[in-house]
Amino acid sequence: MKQSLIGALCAMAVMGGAFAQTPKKPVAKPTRQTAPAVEAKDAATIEFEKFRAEMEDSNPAELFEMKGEEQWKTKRGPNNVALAESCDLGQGVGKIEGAYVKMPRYFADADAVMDAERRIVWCMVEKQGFKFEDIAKTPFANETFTPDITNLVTYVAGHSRNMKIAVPLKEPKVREAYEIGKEIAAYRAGPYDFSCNTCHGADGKRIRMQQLPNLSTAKGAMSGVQGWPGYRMTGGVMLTHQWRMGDCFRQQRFPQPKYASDAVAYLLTYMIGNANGQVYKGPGIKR
Amino acid sequence: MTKNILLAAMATLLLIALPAAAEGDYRAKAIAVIKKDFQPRGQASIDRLAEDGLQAVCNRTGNKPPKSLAERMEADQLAGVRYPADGKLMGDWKEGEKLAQSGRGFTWSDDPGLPVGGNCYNCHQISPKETSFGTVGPSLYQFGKLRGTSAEIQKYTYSRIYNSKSYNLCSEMPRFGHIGALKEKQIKDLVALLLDPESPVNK
Amino acid sequence: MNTTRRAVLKSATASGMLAGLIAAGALRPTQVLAAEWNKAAFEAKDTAGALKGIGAGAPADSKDLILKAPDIAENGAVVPVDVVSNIPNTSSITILVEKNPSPLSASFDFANGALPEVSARLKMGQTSLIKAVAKADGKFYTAQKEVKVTVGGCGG
Amino acid sequence: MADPMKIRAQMKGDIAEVRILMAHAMETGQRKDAAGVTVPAHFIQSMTVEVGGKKMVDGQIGTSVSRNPVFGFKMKGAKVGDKVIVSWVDNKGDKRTDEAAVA
Repeated sequence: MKQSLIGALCAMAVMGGAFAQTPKKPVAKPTRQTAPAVEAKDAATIEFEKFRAEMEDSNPAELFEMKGEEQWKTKRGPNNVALAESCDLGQGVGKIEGAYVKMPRYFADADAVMDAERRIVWCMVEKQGFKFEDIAKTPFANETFTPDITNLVTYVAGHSRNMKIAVPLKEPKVREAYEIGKEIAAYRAGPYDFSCNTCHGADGKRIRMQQLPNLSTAKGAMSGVQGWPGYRMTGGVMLTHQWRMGDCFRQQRFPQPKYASDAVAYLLTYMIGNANGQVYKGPGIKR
Repeated sequence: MTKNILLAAMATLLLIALPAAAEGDYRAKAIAVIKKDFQPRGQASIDRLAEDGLQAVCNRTGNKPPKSLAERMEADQLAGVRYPADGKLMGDWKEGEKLAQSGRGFTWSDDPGLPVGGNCYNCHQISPKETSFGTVGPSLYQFGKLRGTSAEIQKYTYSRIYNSKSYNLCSEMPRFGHIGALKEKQIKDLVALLLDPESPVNK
Repeated sequence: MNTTRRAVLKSATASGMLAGLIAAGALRPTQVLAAEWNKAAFEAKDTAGALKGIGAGAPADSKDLILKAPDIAENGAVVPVDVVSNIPNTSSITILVEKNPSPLSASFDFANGALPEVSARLKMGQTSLIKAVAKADGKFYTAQKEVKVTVGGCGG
Repeated sequence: MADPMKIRAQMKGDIAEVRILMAHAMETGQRKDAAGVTVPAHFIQSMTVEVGGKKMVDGQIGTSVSRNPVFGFKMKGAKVGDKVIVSWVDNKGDKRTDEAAVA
């Protein structure tokens, strides 16, 4: 599939904190190394920040929001029903204000904890009559194609701009999803012994120049939530949080998580839940 | 192979030794969900989801295994390091630098036929000429200048790249030699990058 | 939104837009047609050729032409650029990326109250000078800035 | 058919700030797709911005403009309610015209 291309530039992997430990066996002297003069560190990031406001102010993500709005309101699918008149994102049928920041949540009709994308897919299948397999075949955008679900998620997310994240963690089923998600984030396996936490479990780390948010803190978790769905400058494609989770697993050298599955929903519950109380700014723009 | 048996035995021991209740059953549920909800793609086969003995110990202890167990298992990891038959541990630092730059390898989108990179700059500062470096691991700038190039240091450096878990059981660094990601010559070149007085790392 | 108008515009996009709008009296013909795309200038492989293509042989450096772009681009695929001309009677602004395979990126003519300034986003294949060229009273002026394009990480 | 643009036009003092988002691939003709096949050039070549019935900007564009182009302009002499009409034409002859009102 093509979305793998998007990450192709991405020089990822980890040679880890091994050397940080005092070596026990041979007598290497772990004298503190002096870094070369410049922390060229984040010169790029700092410079980019200056242009951040302008970039966010005119974000091509809005084009996908527009398309999503049309698709949300149009009667579609074998059942010829509009999502606007059939889909309940937890705030009542067709209501999208603030829905995105209050997911994942538990939906009794599906008996599942669902993130926004999973829920909209569920509506497309259950209400509009689309086939899940068809949606799951090409769930993410590439340079020549943007799936409807991506537009729809972007549209819905746009209606939670400047609202606080409020995942209902007190709800027992959501709480359980959170706890399982936390364990998924800590699970080390694969050829490189990586877990999500290998990169995202401590403050102040980066891969190359890329900052790695610490997902166990509210601020860190929020930076993993902020800007998704996001317009990716590389390739100029609109990508969702579901995609982001999958790409993390790719870089973790894991097999692929199934689209709109429990595993992804639980991981998102952990991550977004940790960001509760933080303000979501809407669809973003990503490097 | 003795090593594997030993590992398995230790992991089992650990299961008995650690209070099961402390984990809740979320970990078990998480593993079940992972097994159910992942699919193979490209070279990333489903068997990658299974923990080996070391991973299981680290996962179960939050990467803080009891000291005695960690030491025994580290010794076992170290015993598995295969050193070059010719006894030479330092190769060509220039080749090492190229290898350190490459982040390729083992993802479902990587061509399994292509050589795997060292991934070093992703996490470490190394040569001062490369300013785009990660900080998951410590800076390795002046690694050799600070330590010299004695036989002992060369052996340490080689084994640490080969299997970092020989020194720190739950290190975040992959076991590059142990899993066969990096071959003997490549590890030698990386040792040279870190230790050779001519390498920019030590200038 | 005027739905009739919108419908007209929508159908117009499919084909015969110009004729349709002119016939509808929406636009005066003289205003519709953009000058023909300057193929020679846009396909020039170097800055000199591109400048020649727009008739700007050797533009003079000007402090009154302000080019804003990042020192380091976070992503070469989308480099934000702002150009503002404080040169009186500026009638056009052109932007070039020196090291791109075809340096000429965009050129704008301003009239009827449009201020001589533009913001745009450019692709840059590598670290390069970005040049802005302004035309005022038939003369050409230029300003430039280097933008570094770096290798990236994993991206958010 | 080309997807709609998003146009925003807002008075800031006596100046109308116009922001335009265009949905377009802006293919350079040099990129190769996943299969290694060169993707043919496909890019917007010209655009115009008309405010209150007057053409204010007449632009020509090349392949170095980013995918899904974004442009910003400032206009004097516009007022709230004025129509902003933006049109583009690409190298394959595809066209698009959209409008918005100055707010």
